[in-house]
Order: sequence, then C-alpha cells, then structure tokens
Amino acid sequence: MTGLDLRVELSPEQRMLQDAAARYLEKAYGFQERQAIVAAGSDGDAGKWRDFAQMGWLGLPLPESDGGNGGSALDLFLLAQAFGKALAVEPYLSTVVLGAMTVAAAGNAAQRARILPGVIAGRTRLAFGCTEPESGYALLDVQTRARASGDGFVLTGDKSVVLGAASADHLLISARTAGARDSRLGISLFLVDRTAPGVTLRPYGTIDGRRAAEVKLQEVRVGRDALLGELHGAAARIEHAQALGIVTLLGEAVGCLEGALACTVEYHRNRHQFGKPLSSFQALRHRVADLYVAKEETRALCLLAAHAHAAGEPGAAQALAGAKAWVGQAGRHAAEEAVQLHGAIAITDEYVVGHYLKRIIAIDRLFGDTGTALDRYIELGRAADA
Amino acid sequence: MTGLDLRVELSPEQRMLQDAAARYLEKAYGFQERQAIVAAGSDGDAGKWRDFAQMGWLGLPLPESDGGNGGSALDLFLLAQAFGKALAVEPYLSTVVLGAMTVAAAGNAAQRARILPGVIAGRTRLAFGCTEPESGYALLDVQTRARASGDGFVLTGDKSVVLGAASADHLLISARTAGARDSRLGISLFLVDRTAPGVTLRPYGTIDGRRAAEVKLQEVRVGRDALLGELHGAAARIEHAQALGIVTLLGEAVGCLEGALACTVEYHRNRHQFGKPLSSFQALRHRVADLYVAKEETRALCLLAAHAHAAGEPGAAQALAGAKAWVGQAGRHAAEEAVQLHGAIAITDEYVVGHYLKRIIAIDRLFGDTGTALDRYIELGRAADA
Amino acid sequence: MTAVPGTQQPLTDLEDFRREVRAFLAANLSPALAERVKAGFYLDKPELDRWQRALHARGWAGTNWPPEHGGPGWTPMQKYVFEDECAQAGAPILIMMGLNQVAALLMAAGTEDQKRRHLPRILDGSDLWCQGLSEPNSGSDLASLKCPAWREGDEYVVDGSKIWTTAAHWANWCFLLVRTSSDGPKQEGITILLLDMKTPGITIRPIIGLDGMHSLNQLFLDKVRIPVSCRVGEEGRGWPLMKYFLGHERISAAGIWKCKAHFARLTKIARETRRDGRPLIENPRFRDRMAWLEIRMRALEVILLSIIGDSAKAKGAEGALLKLRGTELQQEMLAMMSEACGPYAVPFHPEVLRSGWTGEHVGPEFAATATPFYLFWRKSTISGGSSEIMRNVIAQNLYP
Amino acid sequence: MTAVPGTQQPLTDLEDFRREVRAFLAANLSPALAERVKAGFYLDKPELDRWQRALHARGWAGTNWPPEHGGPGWTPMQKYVFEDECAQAGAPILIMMGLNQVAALLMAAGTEDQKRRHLPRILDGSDLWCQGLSEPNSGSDLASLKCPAWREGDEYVVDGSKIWTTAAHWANWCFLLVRTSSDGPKQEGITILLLDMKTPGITIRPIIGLDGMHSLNQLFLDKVRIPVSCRVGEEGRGWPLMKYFLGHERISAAGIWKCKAHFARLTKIARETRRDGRPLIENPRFRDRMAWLEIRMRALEVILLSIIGDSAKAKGAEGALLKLRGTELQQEMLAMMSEACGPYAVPFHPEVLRSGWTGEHVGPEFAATATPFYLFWRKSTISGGSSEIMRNVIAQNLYP
Repeated sequence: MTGLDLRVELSPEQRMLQDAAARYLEKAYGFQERQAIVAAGSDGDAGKWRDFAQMGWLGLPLPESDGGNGGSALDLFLLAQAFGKALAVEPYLSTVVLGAMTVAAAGNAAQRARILPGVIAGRTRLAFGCTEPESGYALLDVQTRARASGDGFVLTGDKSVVLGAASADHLLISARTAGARDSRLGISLFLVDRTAPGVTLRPYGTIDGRRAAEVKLQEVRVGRDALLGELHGAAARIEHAQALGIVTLLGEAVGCLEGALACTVEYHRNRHQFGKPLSSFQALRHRVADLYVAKEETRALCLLAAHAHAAGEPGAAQALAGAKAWVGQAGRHAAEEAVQLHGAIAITDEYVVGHYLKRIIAIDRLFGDTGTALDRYIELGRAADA
Repeated sequence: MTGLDLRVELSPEQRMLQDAAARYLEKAYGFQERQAIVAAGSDGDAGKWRDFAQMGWLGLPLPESDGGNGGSALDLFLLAQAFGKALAVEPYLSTVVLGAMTVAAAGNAAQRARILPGVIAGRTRLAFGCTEPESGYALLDVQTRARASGDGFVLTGDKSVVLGAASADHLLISARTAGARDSRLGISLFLVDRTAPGVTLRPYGTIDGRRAAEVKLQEVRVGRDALLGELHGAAARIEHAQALGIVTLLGEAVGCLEGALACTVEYHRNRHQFGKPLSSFQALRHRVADLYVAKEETRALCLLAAHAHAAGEPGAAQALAGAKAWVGQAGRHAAEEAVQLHGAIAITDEYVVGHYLKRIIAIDRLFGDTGTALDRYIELGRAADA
Repeated sequence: MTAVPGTQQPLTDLEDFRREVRAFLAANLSPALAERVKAGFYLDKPELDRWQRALHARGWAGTNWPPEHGGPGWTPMQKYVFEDECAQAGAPILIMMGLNQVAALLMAAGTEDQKRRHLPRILDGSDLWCQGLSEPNSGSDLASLKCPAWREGDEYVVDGSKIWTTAAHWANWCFLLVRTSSDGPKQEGITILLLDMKTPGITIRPIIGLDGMHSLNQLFLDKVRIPVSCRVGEEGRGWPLMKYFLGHERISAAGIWKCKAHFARLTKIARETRRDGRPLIENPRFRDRMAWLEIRMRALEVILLSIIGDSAKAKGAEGALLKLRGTELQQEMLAMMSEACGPYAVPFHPEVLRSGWTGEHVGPEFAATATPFYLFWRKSTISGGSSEIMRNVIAQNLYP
Repeated sequence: MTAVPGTQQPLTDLEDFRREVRAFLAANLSPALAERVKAGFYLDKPELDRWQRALHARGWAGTNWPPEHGGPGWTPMQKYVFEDECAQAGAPILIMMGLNQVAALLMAAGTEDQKRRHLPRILDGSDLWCQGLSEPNSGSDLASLKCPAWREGDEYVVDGSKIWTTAAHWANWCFLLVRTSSDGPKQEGITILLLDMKTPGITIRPIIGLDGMHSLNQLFLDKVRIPVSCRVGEEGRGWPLMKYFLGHERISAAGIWKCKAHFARLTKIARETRRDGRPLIENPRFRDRMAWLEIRMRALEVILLSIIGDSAKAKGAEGALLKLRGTELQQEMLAMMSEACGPYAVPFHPEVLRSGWTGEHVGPEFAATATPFYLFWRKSTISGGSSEIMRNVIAQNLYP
C-alpha cells in the first residue's frame, strides 16, 4: 500500500450512516446523560441499546443471510467513530464485533440461528473471553483447557478482563484442546452460557466507564453444539476477531480525538484569562494546531487501515498494526495535551476531556499496546519485503 | 551517583579559568574572526595557538612534572566550554587532549621529554589516529597491523577522520600487534612522524570548520622508541583518551548550546515582525524557554560527567555515556530549534547559529553517537546493578 | 592547578545526618504503610495525623521552620537529604499547605497573636489548612480573582466561591484570598483572610477526580463572617504577600524526590513483569525509555543541588525549570507503570484505593493503583503553577 | 449495505498513466543522473535545462497548465502520479518559480501581451524566473515589505534590496514585489513588477548556505528602471494577487513525494551500512524510528490524496498540515542518513557536491552528500511558509 490504494472515498451510504449516527448521538447521548449511564453501573443503557437495534446498528456488519445489514469493516469503523466521540459505553464491541461476528464467521447454521437474531434485535448479548491472566496481549497463549467428555467438553481455566461479561448471555471462550501453551494449533472456541454451573464472574467497572469481569471456569460442561467452528482450529478466528476489534477501537480513537479537539477549541474560545480568551494566546494556538494535526493524522491512518481491512488489501494487517501503534503513542500524547490545554477542569470526572484520555488509554491496552503493535508492524513489513 | 555526589561546586581557581577564557575569547575570537580563520583553511590560527600557549592552556591538563599545569578533567571541561561558545577551531582536542595526554600517561620519560614541552609551548602538534574506515565508533576494532622488524616495527593500514592530521608533527597510531581484529588484547600505540616515508594523507575540511584527513600507512618503519606504552596493551590507553576526549566534547557542546541560546535571545529581542519584536510572541517565548531548559539540563549532565571523571567516581563512565547520548539527542534537537527560531538567516554560512548546529552534529559523530552512547549507558548500568 | 572542589567535610556530616533520618524512618514507618504510600494508595486523615505526630515528636515537623518557632533549623542540604530519604522510604506525604505556605506567611506578616494562635497548632498537626485561592474564572490569572468581601463592623463578610481546594473536607482552617476593592489594577484590592472552617455559611462540594477519588473541592461561601483579627497584612495589600505562596514551593512541586521514588518503583515493576516471554526491563524499547528518564532525572537533581539554598534562583528560571520538567518526568514514569499493567490497566475500582479496603484486587498488585495514579497526576503539570506559567516565568527571566 | 468505494475504473486508468510516465522516465532519465539527484548532488543549469526540454518535448513541462497554454491538462490524480514517479525515479527537480507561481499569476492577471511574451518561454525553459519577495526586514511578515518604487514617465524606478532569492544568478527574469505607496494598511501600496535581469543596476550577492553551496542570493536594486508594461495588475493592488504565490504551493512544498524517495534511499542505506556487526536496519532503535517515519509518511499521503484537487483545503488547514509535517519528516530522514555515516559525517568537502566533480570521496558514497543535504534542508521548515506560519494558518482555521 504505497500508492493509489491510499485513496479512501466514502460512499453516499457511508456518509448517510455517519450523519445518522452523529445526529442520534448528539441528541440522545450528551455527556451528562453518558455520565448518568456510567453511574447506573449496568453496562450501558437498555433504552439506548434498543435504539441501536432499531437503527440497524446491532446487525450492521452481520451478513444479510443472517438478518444483518452486510456492512463492511469500514462501515463499522464509521459507526465506532461516532461512538468514540460520544463516549458511548454500551457493549457494542463485545456483543456485535467480537461476539456476533465470530459466531457469524465460525458458527454452523444452528448456532447462527440460535444467537444472531437475538443480537440483531437487541435481546442477546455476548462476550469474548480470549485474554488470560498470564497471556498479556498474546491471544494465542491459551492455558484454559477443554477436554472431551461424553458427547461434549469440560472447560477449566481463567479469562481476564472480559468486556461485557456480566451482562452477556453467552461467553465465547477460547480453550486449548490440544498442543502446548503457546501453540497455534489446538485452540478451540466454545459458546458457554454465562449462567452455566462452574462459571464464576468477578465483575468490575473499567477506567473508561464500562463493565468487565474476571471469568473463572471450573469444570464447566458444555455440549458438542457449544463448539464454535473447527476443533483445534480457532486461532485464525480469534485473530480475525482481534483485527475487527482493532478496526472498531481505531474508529473510537478517532472519535475521541475529534471530541478532545472540539472541546479544547470550545473551551479556549470561551475561557478568559488575563483579560483575553485563551484562543488568543499564541503558544496555546500553536499547540491546539498540533492537536488538530495529530487528530488528522490519526484519522488518516485509522481510516486507511479500516478501508484496507474491508477491501482485503494485502497490506491490511500491517496498516492495522501501524494505526494501533500510532493511536497508543500519538493518540495518547494528543489526549494528554487536550487535558493539559484545559487546565484544572480537565482533571475532574465532571468534565468530558479526561474521559477521552481514559478511553484512549483503554484502547491502547486492548489487543496490544503501542509496543506490541509496533513490533507486529515491523515484523509484517519485514515479511512483506522478504 | 544518586545522592550528594551530584553536587558539583567549582573552586575559585576554576572560576578564574572560566573568566579568563571567556574574556579572551570574547575579545579575540568574534564570529567574523572565526570565519576568517576557517576560510584560511590552515587548521586554526597560529596566533591564537600562541595565545593559548601563553595562557597556559596547552599545558592545562598535563602533569606538573611534565611542565603542565596539572589541571583536572573538570578544568579541561570548563576551557572546552568557552571554546564551544566561541566555536574555536584550533586543534586543541587532537593535540592536547587526545595526543599529549596520552603521551603523558603512556609515554616513557624520553618520549615525554621529546614531545610534551613542544606541545606546551605551542611548537608541536599531535593527532590521534584510532578510527578506521570499517571501525565505526568501535576504537578497539583495529585492522592496521604493526609487525616487529629488526629493532622496530612496520605499520600498514588506514586511519579515517584523523582530526588535525595534516598540521600534526606526530601521529599517534593504534595498530594490531597481536590478536584478532576485535580483540582487546594485542593493540599497541605508536608515535609516527607525519612526514615519515609511507605515510600519505588525504586532508579535508570538516563540517564544523576544522581540518582532518584520511591517513594511509604503507609499510611505515618506526623504531622501538616509537612504541607508546606497553606492547599489546594500548586498549585501556585508547579508552582513557576517548573518555577525556568525550569530556572535552561535552564542554564544547555546553558552550555551543549557551551560544545558540544567547544568539536566539538576542535575535528575538531585536528582530521585528508584524510590528513587534519576536520576543513578544508567546509561542516563540515558550520555545525559547524550552531551549533554555535543554541548555541547563545539558550543562548539568555534562558538568556532572566531567566532575565524576575528574574525581574518579565509580559511576563516571556511565555518567559520560549518558551525557554523550543526551548531547546527541537533546543537544541536536536544541540546536535545530535554535536554527528554526531564527528563520532564514540561520541557514546561511554567514550567521553564527548554524555553526553551533554543525558543531553539535560533529560532536555526536565523534567517539560514539547517541545510540552507541545509550547502549553503553545501559550496559554500564546493568553491570553496576549486577 | 585546581582540584576537585573540597566538599568532603560537609558531605561526611550529611552522611551522618542521612543515617539519622534512616534510623528514624526505620523506627517509625511501618513497611506495610510505606508500601501503600509507594503504590499511590490514598491515606486517610488519621494516618496522616499519626505521621505528623511522629515527626513532631522528633522535632522534624516544620522542616523549613526556624528553631525559634520549633523547627529543626536545618541547612538546605539537610532538608534535601531528609526529603530524599522520606520519599525513598515511602513516608506519608503530608498536606503541606499549613506547614509551608501559611506558616511562612504568618512568620513574615502575621500579628503576634496570629502567630501564637496558629503556628503551634500547625506544627503539631492540630490544625489542617486548606487554601481558597483559585476561582471558577480565575486560574492561571489568579490576580483576577473576584470573591467579594466587605467590612461590617469588626467583621468581613465574604460571599463567593473558591475551587480546586485540596482537603477542604478535612481542614479546619482555610487561607483565603478575597477582593475588598475593585478599583485600580487587579493586583490591588486583594485581602488575605484566615477562615475557621467551622464558621457558618460554608458549603463544601466534593470534586471527584479522574481517578474516581475525592481530594479536591469547591467552596461556596454564603455571607461568611470573618473577624478582622483574622486578616493578614493590610486590607487590599494581600497580593504582595502572595510571594509566600507562589513560586516559593516550586522546588517541592517539582518533586525530584518523588521522581526518584517512582523510578525505583518502576524499575522493580519492570523487573517483575513478564511480557512476550521476558521481563519488561529486557524489552529494548522500554529499557531505552527508562534510560532516558534516568538521565533526565539526573540532570534535574544536579540542577536542584546547584541552586539549593538560593531562593532567588528557586523562584526564578531554575525553579520553574525544575517544576516544568520534574512533573513531566513523574507523569511519564506513572504512564509507564500503567503500560506495564497490560490489559490489567483497564479494570478500575476506586474503592481499592481507599484506606482500609481489604478485598482482593484484579491482576498484579501494582495494577490496582497504577492507572488511577497516572490519571490523577496529570494534574501535576497543571496545579502549583502550570507548565505554561513556568514557561512564561522562564521567558520573563530571559527577556527581563 | 455499503461497499468499498467504487474507484476501480479511474484507478485502472491511472495505472496505465503511471506506466506511461515510467516509460518516459526510463527513456529520458539516465541512471547516473538519477543516482546523483537521489543523493542530493547539485545539478548545474544546463542539466536542469536539458531535463525541462525533455519534458517540454513530451508536452509535460507545465504540469499545472491548462491545454490552451500548452499544458497536458492532467487531473489532480494524474499530477500526483507524475510527481510521485518522478521523485521515485530521481528526476531532476526543476526550479518551479516560473512554471508554477509566475505562470499561474500571469494566466490569471497578466495582460495578453505579458502572457504571449512570457508563457511560452517559461514552458520551453528559455526563461528561468526568480522571485524578489522577502527583504532583510520582511520575512514571515511579507506584507511589511519596504522596497520602494516610484513612477517616472513610462517606467518604475526601484531602489532597494531583496533577499533569499533562489537561483538569481541563473535567472533571466525576476518576479518583484515593490512598495509604491506607504499610505494606508501595509497590504495596500504593494505593486507587482516583472524584472528583466539584464536591466542595469542589479547587483547579486551570493549567500552561501550551511552546506557550503550557493543557491540563495541577495539582490541589490540600484535605481533599476522597469517599464510600466511590466507591471502585473494595478499599481498598489499587488497583494490580493499574491494568493497565487502564497499557500498555492504548500502541497509541493510538503514534498510527500520527496519523503517517499528519501525513505527508499534511507532504507537502502540502512540495509547496506554495517554498525556494531550488523546492518543498521537491524538496530532496534534505528528500525523503530524508521517504522514511525513510514507510518507518519503514510498518514500524510492519505491526507494528501483526500484533498487532492480541493484547492480550498490545499490552501487551508490541511495544506498547512502537510507542509508542516511533510518537511519535518524529510528533515528527520535526512538526519538519519547523516547519522548512518557515523564518523564519516564529519568530513565536508562541498566541491564534491558540484556537478562535474570527479574526484574520489571519503567514506561511503552516500556520506559525501548526507550531512550537507541535512544541513541545507533545515530550510524546508523555514521557507515557503515556516512551520510557525503553518501553525498560525491552522489555528486561524480552527478559530475562524
């Protein structure tokens, strides 16, 4: 990807999606309302979730054959961008992107029919449990084990920081059915009822106002029909889910920086010190200009990555890694600058800008931080050269 | 070095040295005069060199027993700081610091008597040829060979970027007398007459207005009395010369940043745009403030390193490496900022600030650049922990 | 010709003093408490009070105080050693408003009665002070403050609001800046009052921080009546006295000692945390960043030691430099601790931070505090003179 | 619901066009010349003229020109492809003052006679233009220019000085801004004149750059007489026409194509240079820096492609962004090439840079140019609208 494939144009339908999302969220998801949702502590607002379903967002990326809208990863990115700006906390990533899209890709007809209509309608929620206490960012480092038993499997192990786990109906759990701890082969995915015997959750809030949990599986029995996709062959599914998860996070990150810039500009326009609005201080103007530049650079890289992923470009994986690294580095710096440029008000929970920083930090710590992503970027670049 | 050993106080004698150097150089070494010296192309000005001798600077760090002033590495640092601010181009580093100090440390009585009085009086110049075309910054990677022959040695090999070579009377040449190419043992130092048969120079100017040369040794015969110090045992001598060379370069770097800050402040005070002096633009004021900070940080680190080296502190080598890395990184950035903060005038050869940048770049490329120095810093830190 | 400067004698004395401080800390600071301080857990008021009593019993509560007021009469270098050792050991960090700024002000400009009344109680920890300086519309431009006060008989009546008041919910006294006149330049007409927090009319609104915790407050003063005897200095002449607040404490605010303690902790975390099959400290990128932090920290400590005891420099460009860069270093160290958590940076349960919480935390122990700590300390480049103000101060010194 | 945007058809056409450009370059650009261009050696005027003639013969000299004036009538995307291929191939970089700015101005505001007289000679390379804009005391604040001119009969008499004039020693025409009135705001009273460089009274003082080379000049105009017919637009109304100069060329100045070519060269150097027993590209620190540069470069190219053909954005915040960051990237790449030289960054013999020099250079081949090139291009963030001015432009757009 070094030439004309860098030109990303949105279709009229995509612009409509952007507009609709922006309009709805501006009206229905103001910062005060958002804070009230977080304070309620119930993993997003049920009414909003119904709205999302009604607008077709819960089925946006799902195949039309499963009742979805057949949207692309780029569509998903654009929706996530709007979520990011509004700091929406509903468990869209876990239910739709990581959960339902994996069911759609890996599930058999029965599994898809059992799960997806409920997701699309807003009745069913999913969570994706593929991180473990010792895995760090390496999703294929799986110690949870599933052994065959009778007509099904028995799962035992720990999953960490499972987003949306406590409100999910079903958990997608990766478990080792063969192979050594870090072997690519021998990982399988299972659909586990959140309330199944042997499943224990320790739920908690997250720094960015969402809900997650530590999940303990102690001899959890599931049937043969709980196996999602090929036995031993889930690695590629997990990686695909991760890639689509990253696309979503990149969208949110762009939205966060847009929001952070917008509130900084607004604040500087209105706040007076030394008898003048802050927007008239050149040192601050120049730093706000740099904030704009960082936002635009981030938008360009993330949009490109989403586009490349949607189009199946050969350079897509590297573009995703590069954009993820960038968000963790330049995105974090930009969000910190936005905080600094506000002064004291920014360090309170009552004001919006600090929450953009929190979300950017959380985004960096999901699916590989700056360093992990940069390593991957370099490795993929080297592989492409060879 | 993490506590009270970080307190560096100058003695009254050291303050006098600083004052004398600053006074002389301000009077006798203005930028126009400096440019004329460079344009003359003769490796510094002979009159200035005589002045240096007269002021005792050429013998400053040399032992009193050899006719020197017995000054410390910290004294040397302070003098170099004044040289750096004035951008003095005389071959002090090659003749006094690398050359004469090595002769004083390694030479026998006869060698010291033959060389040092001439250096102190300003009659004799030396050059230090320890870098080779393939060695990069690794001074112990020596391919030049010296084989015993009759009562002496025969030297063959190439030395690169030998500062002050063409104007030197004697070259200090490292050569392998035993061992493999990168072995620490088996390196010896020789005093070679610059005009000896088999010595060919390709002289050139340097980016920072000095003179250097590529030196080719083709079957150069030297007597037994040319061997400087122990046969096979010059590695530590070379490293010591390098350390003292770094102390000198750090002093110059601090002087350069002082000069770069001073000319920026001066320029901003006097230059008007949009009806106001540049010093009244807040964005520029803040960047000049950062320039001041970088200068102070650099001064602190370099002064500490020189002090630690002078005092023989156990952490001295690491402090030198850290300061050297810093100068290459933050020092370069500061010098580039000083250029940027001047605008167009800075990119001409006629104005001083670009020459500070040039000198900072040259300093980074001598005795190990930022990366090399940082590697060493980390390695020494690890060794100290172990 | 010249020799390495001969500071051997005082250095030896200082090393003796350092041993004395260490012995005190070993005897008085429990390892469990020290661990919690280093990890950034919140302490409650009784814990802070206990520590101040321990210091006071030793005669070390008012480190900056002259002996005539009960201070230890230390040299600047002794204070440096004391602060350094306390930070390294993980001693509780007291709320210094009373001990430093208010005390300095009273010693310089208080009436004998004010001194007698307040100083001993500040020193022994009976009184905790907060400050009412900033207002919703007066931050960096403090002199533009508006909080009106007017004289009625032997009292001032204050009617306004103050914000960003640390520990107002714990304090029993407040140092207050009010406007008694709006004529003339904004620096005139500012009056300093000392407010007993039990006075009727005070409402405290907690301000929850990004870390989910309560340390800041907004004060609403609804016709609060303060006796004239609680005025410091003359009416309308409070601004010149503000030098005891502003600039004075940049060196503590720079927190070089804190940096060193954070760095030690970061090193420990980086050694103990495995990522990609090796300790984080072996990751070349992480290791490089740590090396740069260490180098930068060293630079600041050298600068600090070079100006120690020189109060003009401490208030000038050098002090501003230390505040500017010291707080940046701290922030970067805290950011790296949060990074070291990996995905465990995401869980957030502020109840863990509170004193007395005994539940089980999620992920590695340091993860419980690392990210909230990072978020909370974004304020270090904002409060106590923001980085922007520090650059202004430096520029002012460069172009006098 | 939606699909990847359907730009397939034009992209295919563009790939055909790209092949056409490549074929032209293969046929007309000698590998030796291309190597020298990529390495940053100076070309002499005959070499530049030869290249312009080759382009002109193909009809590709005035890439921005409409067909009615002899331009190829390319779409913005075609221009992008052309520039990209030329940079990758190492085509000589012409002095574009005449071809871009002067031509655009004349097409918009020149008399028919001026167009007839100048445009064909600009296009075929008969005339080389330089610009007399900046003055010793008017840089970023260009409108404050003072160079006085007054009318005497059918002539203007100009008496002043201009500085930073690239290639004045080669040019036969100069685009000149003069002040014909000092009344009113500074933007008024500025007049545009076209100056034949053979006119008596012009003195050219070479300004040697940090790279030791001569490309800039100062012009002294000593009562130089210019016919009124050489005025563009009305007297005193030159400033509004300046939009053809300012802002217009930010996208070229951003040099994204140049970045890509530099990056390719840097990659090659990093592969071929051994340091510490391995190729530099295997050094983790160097490799990381290259990765970030590549990522940042990618971002700029995406932005460039997103605004291509949108001249409002090109002149607005987006164009300023590209200029700001594009030049920074170039500078960092050049700095890394200099770093790759190791100690061989120190030798400096500007004669090597000159066209026609055939001696032996010192150290690796790329070392001959890397450091002078780095030094010379410090100017890229200063000229063509400095980074500071770019930030002003962006802020102006954020606070309209």
